[in-house]
Amino acid sequence: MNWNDHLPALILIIPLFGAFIAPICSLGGKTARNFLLVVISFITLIVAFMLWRHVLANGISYYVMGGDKFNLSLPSGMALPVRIILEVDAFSAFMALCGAIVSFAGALFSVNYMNRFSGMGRFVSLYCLLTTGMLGMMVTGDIFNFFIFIEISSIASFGLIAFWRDKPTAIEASFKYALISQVGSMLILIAAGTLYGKYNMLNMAAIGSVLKMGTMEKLALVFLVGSLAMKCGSFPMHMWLPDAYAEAPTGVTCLLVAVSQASLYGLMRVCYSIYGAAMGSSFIPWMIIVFGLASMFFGVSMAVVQHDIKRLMGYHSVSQVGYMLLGLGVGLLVLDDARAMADYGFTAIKGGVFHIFNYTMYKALLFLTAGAIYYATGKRDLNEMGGLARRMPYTTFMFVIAAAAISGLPPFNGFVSKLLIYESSFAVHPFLAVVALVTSVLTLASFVKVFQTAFLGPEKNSLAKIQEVPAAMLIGMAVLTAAILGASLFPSWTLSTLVEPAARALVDQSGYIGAILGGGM
Amino acid sequence: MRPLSVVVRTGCDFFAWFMIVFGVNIVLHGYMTPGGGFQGGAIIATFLVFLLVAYGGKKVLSWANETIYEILFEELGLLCFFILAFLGLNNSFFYNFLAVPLGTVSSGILSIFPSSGTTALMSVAVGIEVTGALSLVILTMFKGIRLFIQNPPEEELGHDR
Amino acid sequence: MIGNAPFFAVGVLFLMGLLGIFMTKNLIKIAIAVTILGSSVNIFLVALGYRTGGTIPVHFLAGEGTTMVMPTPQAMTLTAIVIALATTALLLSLIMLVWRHYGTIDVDEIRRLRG
Amino acid sequence: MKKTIFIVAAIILGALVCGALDNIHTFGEPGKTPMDDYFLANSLKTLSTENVVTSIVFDYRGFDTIGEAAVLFTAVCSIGAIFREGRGKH
Repeated sequence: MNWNDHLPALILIIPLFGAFIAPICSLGGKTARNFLLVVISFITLIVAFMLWRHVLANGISYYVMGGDKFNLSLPSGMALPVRIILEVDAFSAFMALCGAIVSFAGALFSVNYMNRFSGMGRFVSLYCLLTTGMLGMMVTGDIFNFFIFIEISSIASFGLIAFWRDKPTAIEASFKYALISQVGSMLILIAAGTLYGKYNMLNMAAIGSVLKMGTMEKLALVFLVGSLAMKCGSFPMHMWLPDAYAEAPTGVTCLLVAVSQASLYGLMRVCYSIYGAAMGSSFIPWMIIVFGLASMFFGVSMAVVQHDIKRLMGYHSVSQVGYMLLGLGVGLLVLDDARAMADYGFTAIKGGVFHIFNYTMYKALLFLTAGAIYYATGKRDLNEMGGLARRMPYTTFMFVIAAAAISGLPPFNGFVSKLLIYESSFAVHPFLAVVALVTSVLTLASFVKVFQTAFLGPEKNSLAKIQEVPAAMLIGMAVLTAAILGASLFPSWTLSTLVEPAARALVDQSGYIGAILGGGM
Repeated sequence: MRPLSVVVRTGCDFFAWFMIVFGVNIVLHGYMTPGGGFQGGAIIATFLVFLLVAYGGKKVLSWANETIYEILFEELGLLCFFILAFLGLNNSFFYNFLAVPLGTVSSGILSIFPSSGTTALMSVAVGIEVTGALSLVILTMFKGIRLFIQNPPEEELGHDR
Repeated sequence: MIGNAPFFAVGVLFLMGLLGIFMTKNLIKIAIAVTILGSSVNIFLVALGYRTGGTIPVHFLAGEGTTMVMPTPQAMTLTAIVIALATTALLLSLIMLVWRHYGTIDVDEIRRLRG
Repeated sequence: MKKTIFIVAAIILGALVCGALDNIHTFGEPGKTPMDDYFLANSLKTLSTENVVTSIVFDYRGFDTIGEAAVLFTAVCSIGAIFREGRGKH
């Protein structure tokens, strides 16, 4: 038995198993529990890395759940797959790698951060389940299975957002998210049901091979795009996002960032791989672009007036999601126009994909530094902080790196991805690039404000006794810092190895379909 | 919740056990008649609801032990399900390695299992899991009512120092 | 058109659920509306699998040579029901905690998170 | 004002759902159903399972079921977490 073949299943099995044995492990005390959390997320990271290597070397890897052979996608005498198939192309593997890195960093951070709270056995279970849901959304190739993993991740996030149940705001944020996410999930289920009813299949690649645009398919696409955009925090339904991000425990917020990226992944998978060239009109791409522009601008304009450091970062998340929607929407706009695609469309997709990596890393790091400040001082209001740079030098250093990356200052990776998005969106219409630039400037202004008020300036008397956070939290942050620095120092290597295969796999609809339908024994 | 009258309690004593028998029947025959793990598990979990309605919260909470429900039912069912799925990994995860096609006669160790293989066994495992999970949901939500009686509401000491 | 009456019933139920979520002020009623939304989707899935004159998809109960209804939507419905149950239980628990913190379950009076 | 917008949005969404459902197939007459025919034909023959729905739930789409069990487990964990006793330590 070659373990490499089973990697797509193992990446889901391991965190799921961790979640299932967490209640038994937590009978063995605090150390066993924390050990389980860190070890499970570390093994997941290793498996995600091996999966990424495997996919880069051998092309799309797929896994038939319950088949006679793991790669027997079509049973004898059938032209279509009947079982659940996990399909991992370079884009999925790239997303899973990002998610696993963030999950590992958040787990390391949570070990110390959540130390003084009760109910940690439940926390470990829910954290592993949230990881499972996120990774499952990224690797599955079945539309109903996708719905299941969405539900796992949303229900786990409801519980984790309300984890500090003695804070009324946490309960309220969780309830708000629960309502919005339930409406969204039901719309996704209706869309999956309509697609099943018409074509009698649930596999994404198989649906993509026979899909013809009609009234029902258009409406199903609108439901899928609308609800997934809602779940990744795009503009018209973004109000749950800052609340949820601010009220969740910080290690969880860091993972929620990656979970929203999983929703974005689903959106892109639906648009590029299921509908793809069959989409025909440019209504949906423009809808995505307009969503992106609106979330960029409104998100950042709400962010600059915030005092609460985590809410401020939550609004910045809304604005950053806009960049990815813009980049990937521009790519979608020119999907069936080969010349424009080579001209600027592929650049836009590369920018969007690279920005997913960057956003996941630096936003998670920013939330972790905010959590470190909260751990040390017990405060979240910017007006009550000051002069933290002397007391917490490592946290300050990592905050500066993350803030510079998110504002798009030249040597850092945020600059590269933003530049790719600017130049490609300029080719569509200059207005898009102008909005993106203004957003970037406002982001810079906002983070300069945070840096100046929290870390510089006179030391407050109330903060005289604080000290640097424990080592495990610093290591958690350092993992993400290393990822940011790596992508900043070697941008061309990152672009060619990490980003470009992912972008190429995203565009290649026939490859995604052919791997399943052309496969078999 | 207060206990109900003695008539109700006696009736409940009698009928609650039939719910368990009925549920187990549905779980065990899930692979051939309508039913299966989820439906049967949900029926078995009504046992606790019966007792809760008839005897009131105080008594039932002293009888029911949450750890037993969690470890013995929920975890056991989940892990059995998981391990049954994992054992087929030689072919693929979730491969039905015990199934015997119709018309062939099973022999040896295989003949002690139902001929539908892991389908029937997984159904039992899920039945156990759902019993534990739904009973735990009911117990935990019922215990949650006690939070209203405590005054002032308890607070975590960790954050906001 | 009239042959599709079950699908229209699903659409009307879905609309009722949405209106219930947006219009009512009581959190319990909102949770009920979410349940209605879930039920409408379940009815939709079951209706999707119906074949005229079809029987139960169990072999020895249906007999030889009869048409059976499609089994996959029923399996999907089972899954969706359990998920709806889990969500409803969680929503009700959150409502209990909201009541404990605020002493009310009216939407207008619990808005502490703004801006 | 805000309420009116919500109501209009809800009605539009409901109309869209009606429109999508009307265009699938006539009720009771699905077109070609290769996947379901495969299940109906093979569940008794190769798996010896009389109940086709159970064979789908636990075999053909078994991975959905483990997800579903995980959803139930998640709900139990979440409810247990938000109703937990204990106050942490300083």
